Amino acid sequence: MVQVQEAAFDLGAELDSFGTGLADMGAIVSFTGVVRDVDGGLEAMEIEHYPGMTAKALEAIAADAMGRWSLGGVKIIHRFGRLVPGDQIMMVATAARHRKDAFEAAEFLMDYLKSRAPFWKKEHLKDGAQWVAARGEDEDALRRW
Amino acid sequence: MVQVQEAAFDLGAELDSFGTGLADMGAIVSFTGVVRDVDGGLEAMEIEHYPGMTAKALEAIAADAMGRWSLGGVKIIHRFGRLVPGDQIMMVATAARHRKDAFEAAEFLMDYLKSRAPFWKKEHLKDGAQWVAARGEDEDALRRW
Amino acid sequence: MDVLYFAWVRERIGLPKERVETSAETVRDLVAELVAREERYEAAFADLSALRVAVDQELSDFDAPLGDAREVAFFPPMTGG
Amino acid sequence: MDVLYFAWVRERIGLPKERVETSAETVRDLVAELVAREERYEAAFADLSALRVAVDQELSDFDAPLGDAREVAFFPPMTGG
Repeated sequence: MVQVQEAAFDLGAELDSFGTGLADMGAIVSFTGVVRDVDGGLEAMEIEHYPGMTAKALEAIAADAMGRWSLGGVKIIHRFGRLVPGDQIMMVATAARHRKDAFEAAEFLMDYLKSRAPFWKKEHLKDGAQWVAARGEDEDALRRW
Repeated sequence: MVQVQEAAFDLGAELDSFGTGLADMGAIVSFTGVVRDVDGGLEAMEIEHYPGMTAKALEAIAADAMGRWSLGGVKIIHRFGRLVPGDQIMMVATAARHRKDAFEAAEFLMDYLKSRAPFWKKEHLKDGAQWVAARGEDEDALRRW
Repeated sequence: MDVLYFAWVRERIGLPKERVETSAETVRDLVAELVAREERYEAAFADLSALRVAVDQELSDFDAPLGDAREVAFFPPMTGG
Repeated sequence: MDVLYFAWVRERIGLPKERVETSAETVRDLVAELVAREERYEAAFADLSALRVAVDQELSDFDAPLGDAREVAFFPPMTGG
């Protein structure tokens, strides 16, 4: 259900294996986060995490989603380490009978991942490095649920 | 941007090719619809469409989404013909800088696909065949947008 | 003009497409002409609220003028996705 | 107890983890003990509203009792996803 890893993942293969055996689930939603170089100066994105806590925190978020919506399954993969623009950082996938459940659960997972999973991003720019600040709107997004 | 086809599609390969060249888009959302056998008696799902109109209708829906949200791209694939439980019927994918745009646009595409694209489903059950009726809640879903 | 039928409308009428010579001014007038022909048309068009129409491959409504339309299609509410 | 630091908290304090002997009753008391030690702790803990804390790998708050906690971690607001 949850993978925390340094290695890249194959989104297509992950979604295929996720969908297999869920034939009574009509709706599968995925979200993929990609490192983006907004201002053109990003050399790398370093992702730090809290090894002892990360998998547990993600599993708790996944279990929370399973309890709130009628889902056939949830998958979360999150990478750590040094990534470059264009690299996939993470993915979530949800499977449900109805598309509304699959969409809402995927958005919920993302909102919680952003602000409640112990990851921190550091941008390595051409002219220095800086930690990415949490955004107020990400914290606000949790109030929906 | 839009494909209407009888053949199966490879979700992973489609998402990979969709994401390529969108490196400044941090958020990619996909929805995949799968034929489900809710009551255990479904032998096949036959999907009829209106060849002269289908691609145009899907392109109009995709263009509408591009106009309403800040998106880097939209992809729609919808199959027709005879499918069996577990087969993928269709997919949409959206790419955006921000996850909210990608999620909302994908939900919008699905809501419009359900009720405004010229496809009709016929269920072939063990004991006969029947056309799938449109659901009031699918029509209601359009009012959100 | 070409008149197309899909899904159960096609099945009730018994054909997917036909050529119709008409001077109907609106979709509704065209339906009335078809219904007057044969019982299978009457059966297909019995409840217009259960039907949708496209004029020249654009969703339209039953009061739309036909003008120079070359293609009119009748079908049940769509069930894509 | 083990005290862990992540992201810029780790960088300011200059280490990722240390063993701390303490009888602090709450997280806030533990922070006060650390701040009293050296300037780099004072710099790291200058604004508690900019920090988050986990006690035994569960998100917690600064007024939480430490009890028999074996691991306390300090870090900035998380930026996953």
